[in-house]
Amino acid sequence: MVGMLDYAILSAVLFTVGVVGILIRRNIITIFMCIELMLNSVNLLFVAFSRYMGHVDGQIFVFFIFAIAAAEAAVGLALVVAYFKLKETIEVDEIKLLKG
Amino acid sequence: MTGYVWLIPVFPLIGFLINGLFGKRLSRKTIGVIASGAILFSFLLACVIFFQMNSSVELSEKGIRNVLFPWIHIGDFSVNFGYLFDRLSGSMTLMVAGVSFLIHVYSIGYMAEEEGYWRYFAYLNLFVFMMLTLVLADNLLLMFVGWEGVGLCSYLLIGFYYTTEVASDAGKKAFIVNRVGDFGFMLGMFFLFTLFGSLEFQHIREAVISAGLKPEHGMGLITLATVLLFLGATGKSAQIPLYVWLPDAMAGPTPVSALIHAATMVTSGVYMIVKLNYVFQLAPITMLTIAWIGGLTALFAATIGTVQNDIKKVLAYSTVSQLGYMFLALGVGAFIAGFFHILTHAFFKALLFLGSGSVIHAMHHAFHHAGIHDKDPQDIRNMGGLKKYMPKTYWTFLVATLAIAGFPPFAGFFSKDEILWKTFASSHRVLWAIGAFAAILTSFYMFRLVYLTFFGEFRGSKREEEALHESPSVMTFPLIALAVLSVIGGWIGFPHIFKLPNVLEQYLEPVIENTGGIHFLHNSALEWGLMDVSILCAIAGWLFARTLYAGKSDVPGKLAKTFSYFYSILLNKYYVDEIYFALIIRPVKKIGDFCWLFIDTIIIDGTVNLVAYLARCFGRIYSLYQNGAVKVYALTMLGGILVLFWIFF
Amino acid sequence: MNVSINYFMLAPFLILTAGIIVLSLMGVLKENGKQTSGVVASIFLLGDLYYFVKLMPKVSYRSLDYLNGAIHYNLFNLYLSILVIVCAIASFVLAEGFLREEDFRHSEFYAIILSSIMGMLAMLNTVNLINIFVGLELTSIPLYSAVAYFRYKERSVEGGLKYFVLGSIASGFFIFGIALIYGATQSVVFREILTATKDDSLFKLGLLFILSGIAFKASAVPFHMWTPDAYEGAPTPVTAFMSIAPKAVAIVILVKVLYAMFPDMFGLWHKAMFVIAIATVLVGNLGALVQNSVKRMLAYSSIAHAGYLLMAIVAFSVEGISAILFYLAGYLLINIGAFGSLSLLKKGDIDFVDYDNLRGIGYKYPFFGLLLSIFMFSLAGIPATIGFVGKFYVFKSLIVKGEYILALIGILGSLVSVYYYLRVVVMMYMKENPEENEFKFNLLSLVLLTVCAVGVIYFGLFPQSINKIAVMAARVLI
Amino acid sequence: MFESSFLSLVTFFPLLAVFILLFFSSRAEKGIKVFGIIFSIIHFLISLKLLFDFDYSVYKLQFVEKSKWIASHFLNSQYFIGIDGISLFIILLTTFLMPIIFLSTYSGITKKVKSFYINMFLLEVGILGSLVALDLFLFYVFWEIMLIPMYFIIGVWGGERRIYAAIKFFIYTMAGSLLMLLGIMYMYRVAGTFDVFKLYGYHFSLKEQIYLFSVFAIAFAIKVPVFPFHTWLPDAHTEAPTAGSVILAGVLLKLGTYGFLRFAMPLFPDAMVKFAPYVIILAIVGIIYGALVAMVQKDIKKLVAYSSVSHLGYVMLGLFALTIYGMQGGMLQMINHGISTGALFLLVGIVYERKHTRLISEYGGIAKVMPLYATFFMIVTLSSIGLPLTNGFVGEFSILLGTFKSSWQHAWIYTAFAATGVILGAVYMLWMYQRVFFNTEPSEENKNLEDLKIREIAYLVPLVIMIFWIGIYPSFFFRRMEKSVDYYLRIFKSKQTVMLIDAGKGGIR
Repeated sequence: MVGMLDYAILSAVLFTVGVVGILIRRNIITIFMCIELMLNSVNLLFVAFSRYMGHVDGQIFVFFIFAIAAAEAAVGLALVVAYFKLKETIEVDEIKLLKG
Repeated sequence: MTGYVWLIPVFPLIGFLINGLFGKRLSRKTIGVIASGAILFSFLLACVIFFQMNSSVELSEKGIRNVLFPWIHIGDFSVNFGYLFDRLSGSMTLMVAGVSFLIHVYSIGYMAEEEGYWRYFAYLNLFVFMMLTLVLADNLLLMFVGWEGVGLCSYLLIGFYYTTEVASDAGKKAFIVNRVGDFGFMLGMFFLFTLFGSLEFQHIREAVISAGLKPEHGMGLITLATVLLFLGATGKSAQIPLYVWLPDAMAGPTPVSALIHAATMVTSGVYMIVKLNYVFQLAPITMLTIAWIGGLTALFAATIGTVQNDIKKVLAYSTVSQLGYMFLALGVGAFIAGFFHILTHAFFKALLFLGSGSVIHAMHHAFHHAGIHDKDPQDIRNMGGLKKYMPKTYWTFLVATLAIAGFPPFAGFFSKDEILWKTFASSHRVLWAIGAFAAILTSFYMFRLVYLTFFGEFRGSKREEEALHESPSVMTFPLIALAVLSVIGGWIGFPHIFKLPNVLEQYLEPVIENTGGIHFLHNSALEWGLMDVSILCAIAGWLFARTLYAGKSDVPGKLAKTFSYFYSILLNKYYVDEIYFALIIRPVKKIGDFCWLFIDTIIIDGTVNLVAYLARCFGRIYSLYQNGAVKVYALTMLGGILVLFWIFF
Repeated sequence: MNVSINYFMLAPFLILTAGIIVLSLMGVLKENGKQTSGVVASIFLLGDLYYFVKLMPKVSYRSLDYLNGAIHYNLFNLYLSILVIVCAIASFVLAEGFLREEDFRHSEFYAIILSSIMGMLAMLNTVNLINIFVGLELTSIPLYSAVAYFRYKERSVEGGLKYFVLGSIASGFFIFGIALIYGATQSVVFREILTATKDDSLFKLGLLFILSGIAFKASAVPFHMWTPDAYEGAPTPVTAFMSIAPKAVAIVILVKVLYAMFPDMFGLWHKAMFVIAIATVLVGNLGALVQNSVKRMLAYSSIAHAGYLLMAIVAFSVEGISAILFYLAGYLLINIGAFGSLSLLKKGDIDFVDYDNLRGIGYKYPFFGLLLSIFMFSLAGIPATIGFVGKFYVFKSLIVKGEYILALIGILGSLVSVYYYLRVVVMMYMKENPEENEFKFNLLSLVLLTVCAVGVIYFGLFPQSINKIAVMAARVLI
Repeated sequence: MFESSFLSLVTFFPLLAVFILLFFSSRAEKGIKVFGIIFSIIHFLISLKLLFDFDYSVYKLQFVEKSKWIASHFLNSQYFIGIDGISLFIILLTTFLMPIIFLSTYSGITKKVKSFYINMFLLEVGILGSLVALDLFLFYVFWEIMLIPMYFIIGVWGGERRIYAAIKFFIYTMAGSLLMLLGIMYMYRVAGTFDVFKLYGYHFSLKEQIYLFSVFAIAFAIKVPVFPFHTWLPDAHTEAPTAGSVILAGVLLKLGTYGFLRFAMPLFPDAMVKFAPYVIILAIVGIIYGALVAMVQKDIKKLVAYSSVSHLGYVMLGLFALTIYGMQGGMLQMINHGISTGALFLLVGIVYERKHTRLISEYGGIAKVMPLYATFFMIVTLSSIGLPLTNGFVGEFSILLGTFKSSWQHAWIYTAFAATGVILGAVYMLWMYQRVFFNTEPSEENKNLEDLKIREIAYLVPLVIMIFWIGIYPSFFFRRMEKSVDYYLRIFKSKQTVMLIDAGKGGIR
């Protein structure tokens, strides 16, 4: 029977994959995907906890997170488009103007 | 009139203020009159008070005291501005005022063509005010005021021709060496205040007598106090360690040398010790050091004096040597003999300086007339045969030379012989021998001076010779007055074996308290014998000088060549100045540079700037780290999380 | 089940929603709507402000609760809400002149800021973790776009992008932390978490992630990297707004989270906060030392000031909290003044914010020079300014709790800060100005700056009025 | 208890001037300057009332004003001001120097005149405020405010390296005072009040005293400056305009010693007794080191700056000798230094206005061209090296006497070393005087230096009068200080657990 611990581990693994993805990948869009991945791993965790504690609130919170993830993605993509229009590139490593 | 003792020093002060503030606008004549008049008034007032004091027994015992106003009152330390006119300070005031008056009159003539005339007389009056304050002070602190005041005036007057570096250097040197002495004097005052609770002479005197202190109490503090006071005295009266400023002080005008560096200021050290004789007697070790330093200075200065070629330098070293005699007298406990030598020395040394002044004055005119600017008017090698041209100067100069050499009827004989006798009588045999030998040298260099200046032929061109003439009467009158004093000056202190009354001894007897248990053996036969010995010394010196310098022989030249090594040492004053420069002045400058360049800028300032630089470096390092890459930012966030992990678990 | 909607409690949020809708429509319907949109936005904010001020007396002794802690008004939260709204109004005034000079005005700008304000109010007035998370996101997302408002300027967009990427990572951590806390205590409301039986390790992990999420917002050191770039990139009025409101809210949330939910784990988070506070002060000050742009220097200085506030948190006492509240009030005045003055130095789309641009300004515009000097001295903590009194309270609260090391480092930090604040004054008064650049100062902004300057000096000399409120608010929490 | 608010009037009177000046247009320079002079003279006359009504028969605080200032929860400080024998003369020195400074800067300052005068008046308010404040918080506020106008004066109107000097001055002093702020906070936490006189009653533990004393001592030592902390002084003095360096040397340095006497010593007597020998040694090192370094300076102003390091070494020595003579001497020397070093800076300023250089080598033999100037310079030099009948001597003598009679071990060795300062003082001052005024005929460009103008004489004469007045009749000042110094000495005696005598066993009694 799949226990609580397994879900927790899965969610932790997903979370770390998201974080590591942000550090390694060069393309901004991929980074956005990793951010989404992190948020979804949290959703999983919420659902797992609420199922095992028989407490329904967790699952409701998941909807909040969906909404926010969507808003975030929208604004993020708008920024990337604006940046692309200016700099013709979406390589994260080229973003170096502001430093010091 | 007893209430006006304070007016004696104030007259010269008024003279100073008038000349100082309005001097520029006054004519030369009025300046001279005001200056000399001020001194004359204070001299006459001093005489009046002197006689008034001696008329009443009670007054002459205790002395007249005027307290003007409180000066420094902190806690139990209270010092007032007060003047004390007792027997000792009274007689000293008379001498100082008298000699100053004569020198002021002389200066009117001597400084006639100099510019800055009003400045000269203003400083001279200020000097007399300071000297009289020193002499008449009723407490040590006020004496210290006069002490440093005369030091200041000697600085101003030595550096009178301030546009020449030599003069201003000499002035500065005089002031600083005096300051070294004053450093000792001040510390001595602190010790005295700790010991006796007050700095007033009468208070200290009562404390010493009432406590019945005796030397065998082994008072460490008293010895320390007296040694420090003596250090002050050596500074002011140019003894061995601190005499170097006096020969250089000759860079000032000659009347200044006469007044300050012969008669008055240099004797203030001796006067202070005489005034505090009851304290000094309690410290036998200090008495011994004073005696020995006095003796050695007398000998040391006399040897240098024998080879100097500048007329004023010879007299300067002779002054140092005569001061050595005074300290020798004090050291062996003959305070009155020391004081007696002050008086007589003031007369004939002032006369010698004024005489040399009129010689220099004449030589200056001669060179000026002949249009020569490179020859030194003070160098005796350019003189010779002035007897014919300046008879008055010659005769007065001769009288003074006889007095200083110690020929019987003259003043010098009585006072110097008294000192030598008292030295021998207080069983200081070796010191007596040094004194006697120095006496020979004294008479030798004085007569050498006379022969080279006044006898033989004029060593200079014809044009210079015609211009030579006697100084004006305003200069020769003081010479004559001083010559008379040099003769009769000695008669106030006949040795008791002459069965004649020793006026000075009886008069100053109450001033000297015999607390130190000093005793002199009484053997008149021995005294007569020693008197003959000292006369012989004087004659020996004279004959030796005559053989060398009277004739045309070039014996001195040959002698100089054979003993060239000794000769050059003596000529260069044992290189004492150079030694002082190497041992003290240069190292102090080096330390100064070291402190400033190394400690201040590199170490202290360095650390301050280093701290600022470090902060800036950390800032720069950080700004390099912040290189704008999003990845790096994310990484630091991760690092932060890990650190929190480490802290939490 | 009948859920009665208590309109009274939701009033502030409703007003703002209406405001956002009206502003967005204005941009669409009327062409010349641009001029008045600033005024309209301010009216809505004033409405909210009126609501909160009216609410003050009611909550002075008890707190109003709605929907089991979703909305929770008490004096502490109101104090902060008012502060945030005042800050918003001030940045609107600055934006007025700034955007007209840039002539790139859209009413959406004001809509963005209003939504960000709503997010902050949501975060503040609640005791429910999820609400805090939603509020946090509602604050940050509009700010990402506000920073990138000048989409034709590379700096602005790059700043926004960086802020976005890092911000979303941080919120990811935050929600992950909340999930763990939820797992450990089955609830997200402070009161229940406090009393719930906690199994230790999960709870601690949750605390850790929540701490890092909020610390990002408060620009505490390990998470501060975004601050300089975002502040420099953003238009100056936005930077002004960003450097005060969100930071204040983040600090206060940190206080509430640590004091309300985890008081018993004091030993644990005390060590963490100790390290973070010291690091923040040092990095903030040292970073600012070598900047040659005043704006970026002020960004680092805001990190340093956050560090001082974090120190006050470590003090964990009523005095500490009142010190924070007072310091934030002072910080509002000073930063509005400082960034406001920078926003005035603008001609066309070029911002003159480098140290060299300030050469000789002190004499060309004496009044402006005086104002900026007052703000600089106040930031440095020179007495007779509110900055000094604020620092005094903070450091005294540290010394009362025996945290001498922190106080010492705080002092060292403010000593270093004196140098780079004075460099501004040096440039203005002691250096000659090679090229002449003329500035037309917007009158309204100047009035605002003067008010701030007078406030800085007045409360520097007579701080007790603000302090009294701050202490009452602090007592509510502990 | 509250006499009229006269003292507040005196303290904040210059603010009125600042307010009026705001209405002057910055082009009306002449009007501003004349206004400055008249205003400061009026201010001085008003402040004389403090002197006449000062009752020195018994020790009590006078012109006291105590009213509520900040009554907030965690910080309640009062607006508590008053004066006693200690602060009286420094206040009068400030108001006495201001008109002289304004007279001297008549031709000295050319650019931005209006803001210069505003800064000077603000500086005066800061100084007077910190002198009268008897509430630690109020004192600290004034203490820091004072820095800002001084910073501007050095920074804006100074010489070439003015910015470096200004920032160094500001941060150096600020570092010290921030440490003191921590001390003040700790005392407030422990004793609960900022009122100085209540704190005198409060007894801190020895460990507390040591920490607090060292914190206060560092802050004041930087200000005095005591030996290792003095490197800001030469920079600040040489780069400041004449007016700036006169007020800096004249009064600002005294605030350090005043701080020691008013706060550091009475509040922590046991720690003070423990630290006194080290401070004395530092003071003596300061005296000798200052003199030595002054000797090798090439720039007159730097020389005078190092000479004030040496002079203030004397003041510190006087204070820490803990005897009635030393303290009174130290107090008087504070005023003397203000007058003689202030005068020296004014004189250097005069010659700087003419030749725009301060290097000694540029001058030589100018006594012939400027005799009156040479006389004034000579008088001030004599007062600076402490010749009897001038003010310097009275101060130095009492300090040395105090050190000698102090009960520290080897007291007389301390006195001997300190007294060498008297010699070194004469060396560097006279050597400088000789190289500037004597030695050669005036060179070509020095020929046309014109002597003192009436205005310059007008502001030098009062200083010379003060030099001789204190030199000849100092008891006028000693009588007014006596009771206050006695009071403070009794504080040390009564509160000490570590007996003074044990600390200094071998002292000569």
